[in-house]
Amino acid sequence: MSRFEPRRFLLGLAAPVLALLVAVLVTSLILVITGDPVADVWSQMLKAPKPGQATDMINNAVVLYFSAIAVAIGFRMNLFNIGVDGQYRVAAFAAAAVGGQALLPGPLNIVLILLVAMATGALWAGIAAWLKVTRGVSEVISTIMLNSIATGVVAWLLAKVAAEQSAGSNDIGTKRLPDSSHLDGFVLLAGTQKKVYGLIVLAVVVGFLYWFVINRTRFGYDLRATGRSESAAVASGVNVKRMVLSSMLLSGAVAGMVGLPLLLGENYNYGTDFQAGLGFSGIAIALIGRNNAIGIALGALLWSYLDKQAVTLPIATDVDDSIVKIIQGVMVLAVVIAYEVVRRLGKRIEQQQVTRELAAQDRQPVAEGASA
Amino acid sequence: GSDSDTGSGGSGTGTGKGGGALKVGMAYDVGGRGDQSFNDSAAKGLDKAKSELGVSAKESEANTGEAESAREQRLQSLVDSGYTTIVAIGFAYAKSVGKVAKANPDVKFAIIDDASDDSKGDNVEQITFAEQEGSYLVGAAAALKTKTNHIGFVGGVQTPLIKKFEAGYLAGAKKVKPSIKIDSTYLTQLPDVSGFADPAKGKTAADGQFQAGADIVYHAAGGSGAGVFNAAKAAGANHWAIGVDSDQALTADPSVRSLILTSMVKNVNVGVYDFIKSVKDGSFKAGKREFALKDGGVGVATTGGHIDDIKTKLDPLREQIISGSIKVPTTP
Amino acid sequence: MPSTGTAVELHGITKRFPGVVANKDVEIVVRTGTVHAVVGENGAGKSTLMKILYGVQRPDEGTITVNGQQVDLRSPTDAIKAGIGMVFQHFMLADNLTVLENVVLGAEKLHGIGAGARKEIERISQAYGLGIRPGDLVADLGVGARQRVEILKVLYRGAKILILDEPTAVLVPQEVDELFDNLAELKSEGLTVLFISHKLDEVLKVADEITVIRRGTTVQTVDPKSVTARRLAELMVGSELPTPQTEDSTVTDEVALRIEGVTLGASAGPKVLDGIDLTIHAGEVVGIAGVEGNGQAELVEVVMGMRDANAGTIMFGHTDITDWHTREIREAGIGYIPEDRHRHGLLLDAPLWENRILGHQTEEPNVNGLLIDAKDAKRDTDRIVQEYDVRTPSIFVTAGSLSGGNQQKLIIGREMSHTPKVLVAAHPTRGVDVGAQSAIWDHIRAARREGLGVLLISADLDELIGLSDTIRVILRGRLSGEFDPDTVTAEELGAAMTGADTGTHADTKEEGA
Amino acid sequence: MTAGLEIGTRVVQDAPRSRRIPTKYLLASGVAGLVLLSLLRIVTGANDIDSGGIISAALIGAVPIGLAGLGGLWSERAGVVNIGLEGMMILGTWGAAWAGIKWGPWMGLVGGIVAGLVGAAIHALATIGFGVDHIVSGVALNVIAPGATSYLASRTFTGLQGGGPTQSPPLKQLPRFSVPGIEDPLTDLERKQWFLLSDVAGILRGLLTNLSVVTIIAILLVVATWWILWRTPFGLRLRSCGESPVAAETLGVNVYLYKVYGVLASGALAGLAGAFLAQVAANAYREGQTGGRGYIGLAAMIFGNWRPGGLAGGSLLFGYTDAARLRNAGSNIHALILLAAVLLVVIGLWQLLRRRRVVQGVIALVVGVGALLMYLLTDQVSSELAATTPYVVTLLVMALASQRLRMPAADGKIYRRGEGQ
Ligand SMILES: Nc1ncnc2c1ncn2[C@@H]1O[C@H](COP(=O)(O)OP(=O)(O)OP(=O)(O)O)[C@@H](O)[C@H]1O
Ligand SMILES: Nc1ncnc2c1ncn2[C@@H]1O[C@H](COP(=O)(O)OP(=O)(O)OP(=O)(O)O)[C@@H](O)[C@H]1O
Ligand SMILES: [Mg+2]
Ligand SMILES: [Mg+2]
Repeated sequence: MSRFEPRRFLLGLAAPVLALLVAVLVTSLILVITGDPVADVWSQMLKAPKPGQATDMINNAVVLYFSAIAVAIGFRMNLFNIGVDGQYRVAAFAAAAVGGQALLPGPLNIVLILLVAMATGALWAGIAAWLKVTRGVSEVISTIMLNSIATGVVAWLLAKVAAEQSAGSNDIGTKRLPDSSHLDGFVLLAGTQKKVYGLIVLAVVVGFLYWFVINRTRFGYDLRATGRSESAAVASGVNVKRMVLSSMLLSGAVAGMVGLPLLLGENYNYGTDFQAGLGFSGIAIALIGRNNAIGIALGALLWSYLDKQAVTLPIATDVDDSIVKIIQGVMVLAVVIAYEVVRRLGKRIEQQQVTRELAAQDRQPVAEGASA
Repeated sequence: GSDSDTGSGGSGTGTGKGGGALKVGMAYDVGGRGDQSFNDSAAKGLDKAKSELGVSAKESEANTGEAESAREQRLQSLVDSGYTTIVAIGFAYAKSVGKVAKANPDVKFAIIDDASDDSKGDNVEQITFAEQEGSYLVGAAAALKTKTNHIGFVGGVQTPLIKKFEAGYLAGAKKVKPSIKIDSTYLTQLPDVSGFADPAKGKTAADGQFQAGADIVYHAAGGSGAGVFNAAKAAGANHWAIGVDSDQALTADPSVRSLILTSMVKNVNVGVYDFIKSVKDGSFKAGKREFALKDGGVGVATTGGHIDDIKTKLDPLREQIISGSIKVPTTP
Repeated sequence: MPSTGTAVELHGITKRFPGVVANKDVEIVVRTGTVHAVVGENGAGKSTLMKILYGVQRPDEGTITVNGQQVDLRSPTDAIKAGIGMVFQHFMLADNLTVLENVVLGAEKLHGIGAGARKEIERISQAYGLGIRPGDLVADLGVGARQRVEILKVLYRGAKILILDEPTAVLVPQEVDELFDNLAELKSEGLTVLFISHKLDEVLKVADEITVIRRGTTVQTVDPKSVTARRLAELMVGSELPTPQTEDSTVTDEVALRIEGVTLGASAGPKVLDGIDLTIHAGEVVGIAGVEGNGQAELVEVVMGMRDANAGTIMFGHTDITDWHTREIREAGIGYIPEDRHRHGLLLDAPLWENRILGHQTEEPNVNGLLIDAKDAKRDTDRIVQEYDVRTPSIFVTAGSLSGGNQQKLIIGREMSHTPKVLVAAHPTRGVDVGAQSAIWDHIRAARREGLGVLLISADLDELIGLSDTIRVILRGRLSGEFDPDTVTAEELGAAMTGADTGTHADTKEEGA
Repeated sequence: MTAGLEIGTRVVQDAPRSRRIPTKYLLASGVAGLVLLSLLRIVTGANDIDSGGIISAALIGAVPIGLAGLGGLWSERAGVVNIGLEGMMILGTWGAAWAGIKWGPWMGLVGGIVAGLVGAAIHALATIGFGVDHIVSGVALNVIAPGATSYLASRTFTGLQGGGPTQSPPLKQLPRFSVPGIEDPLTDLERKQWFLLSDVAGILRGLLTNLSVVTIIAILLVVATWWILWRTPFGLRLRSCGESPVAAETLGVNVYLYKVYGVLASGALAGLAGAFLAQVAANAYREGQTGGRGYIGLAAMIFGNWRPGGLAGGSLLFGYTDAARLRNAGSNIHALILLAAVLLVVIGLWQLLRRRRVVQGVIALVVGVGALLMYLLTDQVSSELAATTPYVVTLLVMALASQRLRMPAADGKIYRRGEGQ
């Protein structure tokens, strides 16, 4: 986009670093006030994860990455898709239900699963989009409602299509995917047998496509233009209603992928134990990553790292793991504040620079001409 | 995986710490110690083991919406910290126990509420409870005690496990009074587990049942049960609630204890204690173990003496269940 | 200088913004009970000075004396206490509040917010003939009425010194006259009025004294009786000023754009546009005059496909484009210079080269198939910056960091680069300084010679007369007959714009139904 | 990222601005609704649909939502969008429980309010102080608050009798009131199941008996909010900051200050909502007990067109539908489907015949007939689907009403002093 400028780059880097420091500071303060062992907590939090744990972190980050990208697509044009959570649950359920039927052989079934998940996620998001463009319902409200509705609908359908409950189990779920539809992934880190999800590849592809579509295509230009100024976008010929629809559908389609790494690489069915709540972390990570494909990847890793370190925290230090939630929350807030401060600073610097350079230009050509 | 050199069988000892006390790692379900329900019951078993067997323990609890890998890591971390007798509370741990047990063959595991292949292993005791049997008896008790021929059930979250409670309750009540009217309400649907922690919803649901004519309401709603008790209190004289998991006439808020007709006791504490004891004395046996009516794993509390008068009618049912002549269904 | 009899004295006022000195050693003395005008080019620093006097901004240096008392104005509250009131260049009204609420806001202590306040507002309205009803929602008022509400706001607070920043920019001549009558009334009551205008003949007519500001500093204070408009302009600019002049007609027979029976608005109630018929030939500039809010903005939006008309057709050459979408319309060759460049013309946070793409996202050189062709777009932005004299250090700075005039030149360059057949230009030189203004006119004339048809909307009657081949007047959504710019006078146009020529009044909204 | 896209939410410009609905229409529609409900009860036999019990439950359900929504109203009237209500409410539940245990139930209310205020202060600092996008700040708050609350709870309630890391010991009760002497006659009348009379009796009983003092406070707060915001200089100034902060600024209003007031009031009200949940509705703090009510409060506020009366109506609607499905889900919700079917058919016919809107009319008719079929062909609604009723109803009503809504003009816009002109 704009020319590389070291100062601006440093400014951009300053924000997340600053935010992290603030988060550490605030958390330490809370620990001190409540009398918990500060040093122990940080030494535990900063302990290098073992390869097995690191693999888990990567896996978790992959899932969060899809979620955050889904949110970010909306964010780029000022749409707040709070409904990724419902979208991915509905999508994962539908994909699991269809995939479990093994309608297609081998890898084709995986493709089918992927398509069903994307279509269902898009459909669920599409309801909110449709309500927005035709009825003017704020997507913030409608997606929140749709999350709750998704819960009921999936529970109802699950009760209808649930496969035989396996003996002695308290989970119910859809029929297990055939073995040929499993994507168990591959070992990435030495020192562990744990595999990273095969769909990490899809995450990379989606991340690249996200960057490419947003920054390099006409569609992406229209999307960003709408986000920057809806009125200017309309005047430039962007059909904002259509953009709302298509970006919401895209966001929903990506949201539909959130559950797939779990479905294909971990659970192999959609059951009552399927992980929920991934959509909300996605919002936070999109904010931390500033809607940037790489930023989101780093944000997802950081988030996942904190999540995982939290698990061992109470075992190692007797400090409640909710302290990590505080770290995460403060970090999000500090990050957005820091970005805002840096953005203003950058704007002021640019303005000064413009006037300074213009003044310099004015001085060179002697011709008085029109006033500047 | 763990590179501990724990001696097999006998008194499992912590890594590098030499002999001494057995080190028990507890992984609670969401809510953890202090939930006055399921987890607390498990904690009671642990506390007993601590005082009677002299074990030391480390406790840790699950969070809502956490990843499968988080549960695995929780168990593994306990193992890594030298806790080589692990109790996983709740069926959510099924898969993680299966995996972590495989990776740590020297560590002894117990899982509560799961007996599936997921958690099966040579070093895993799968502990389940016949909740439907206990529920059958409180259902029968409710049917015997009702004056309106109308009773209710409030489930926290609609899951197969809670449906087991409902199924037993319905069957027991119908057995005694085939014409009885029974209302069932679930507070939330998965993955929204707030139904176990929302007394306001519990009260609204139970209020509805009382006002529709029910005079006894059984809850299997964890923390939301407090709302059910409050509803019974608000409904006035001759309205009762039935507690769950522990003898709630002893543990609930004192102001509502007198309204608790009975409780369906699920002795998770017994399961936990027995498991720890078996590891301690070397009698650990892997495999399924169901705690049922016959071995006191589930039962009916009599605190308050409100059901003493129908004891003679409940006892035969109990016998029939134990003898197997009554088979209690597990789905409603 | 004796301080008795002076309402305001500004001495040595200097105000610096990052990189700009907006005011430098400003010296102004305003005598009590006079109308004092301040004139100057765009960006000369007039508004800044007035904001300083109203406590919105604080001077870096200098002193302010009000009624002989040196004051320190930290906020509008201080200024209001000192008896100063200001009507801003852009109205400061909350649309969704009533007139009463807008007036009493911040001055609740005076007469409360209930019946007392209502009575007082009615009293003031009566006394100065403002015709304001306190219960009306501001959103329902026309421009003129809004301005009178603004004045009422100031009077309500008992201000003795009134600042009016470009009060006439949005008014037609008749309304301007009414305003000046009001000002005379105020003056006779002993109030002091400080007012800013670009329209020098107005200034000469109404002011008792005129101060000229150039590049942030006071050049001279002159007596209107002893100065000509030409002289004033030269003081402002520091050099000769260009005027728009009609050239030989380039109008052809070829129809570029034909609008027939275009109507906008619900079936019941007054229509925003009512049966508009209009033809623009290749090489012709059709100017639309009208009081703001009479449908010109809507007409532009209908032509550009941003709104759907309820009835009527729009033909572009021989193609019916009535149902076309904005993008198709722009692709077909209709260029668009929006009225509000910040809202409709630019992405202020995006660099210039990305703004060059805006509105032409599907056209060469910006795209390559479905992809954005950043390289060519940048190269072409450089060309526009050169050819249209956009003053910028580079094409990578954000559009928001340029001055208004330069932003406008970029927009014009962008639209002209796609060789439109028709150009819809709404207020193409609003808020642009004289130099840029004449450059923009030259560009439009040049394109007109090449066969461009232009729909020109402007509030600046001189611009309309100077640039148009035909002038139409829009009043309450209807077009009047044609005027010949060679013969028509500003007064005649003004009469048509207000309906005075047919005996009706333009701004009926505030009179109520 | 300010306030989201406006697309579709703009009021059609030339549509006649709908002002206040005359009182007589309100009254008439109230009576019509009552008759309809009574008929419905008799036709379906679902006696619970307007019983005193369900009304009382609806009120209890509505109070936390309404208080949260009122919080949203204060904040958004001052121009700050507050999606962090949920977080503030969560903080309130803990604050109420902690202070309640330490100093008694009245101080519990104060504790809830103070805890909510702390959350609001963070939101105010971020949005007003630093100019962060309002929704973003709210989302961040909703991450912090549950974490902080959970942490604090584990530090404060563990080891107390009956408490634990995720729940507080039982809390002492606040007083309750009834209008004296009406309970028994109303109950009798209600039992008779007479047309209309019993319905009125049920509704009155639900509204007038056994009210928690906090419910009464909440109702008073609705009225007080209206009075303060629309009848006092303070309220005018606060609202002007949501409509046109720049104009307010030029008239000497300290916009930052009033925005801060609005957001703080918002936090106090959300905190009070949390206190109500913990102290009145539940009698204890429980982790996760807010269950998204803050978001629902926001929806109720939008539903109510940013006005206290409408907001109260929205909260009651939500409280009612939730109570209806929790209290004997099957028959209540089943009966309500018939109501929805009838209403939709009426709306459809009206759109078709009177307003000549074919598409809307046909859609309403089709959905209405579908609902009717659903009613006739089933005799229960599955509990899973019944659980979605409140959300579906909210969504439907929003879809029908959204275009009549008008939010404060500068709501969600970031304001910086001196940058307006
Ligand atoms: N808040 C600000 N920050 C930075 N620079 C500013 C600010 N306000 C004004 N300026 C600068 O001060 C100069 C004077 O602006 P001002 O608005 O006073 O001009 P003006 O004479 O009122 O122009 P116009 O005729 O367009 O209204 C401008 O060139 C602008 O660069
Ligand atoms: N409030 C402000 N804050 C920061 N910079 C400002 C402000 N107002 C004006 N400027 C800057 O002043 C410069 C020129 O402003 P100026 O007001 O002279 O433009 P203008 O020609 O009047 O344009 P417009 O009519 O569109 O406002 C620009 O660099 C602009 O960014
Ligand atoms: Mg300007
Ligand atoms: Mg100005």
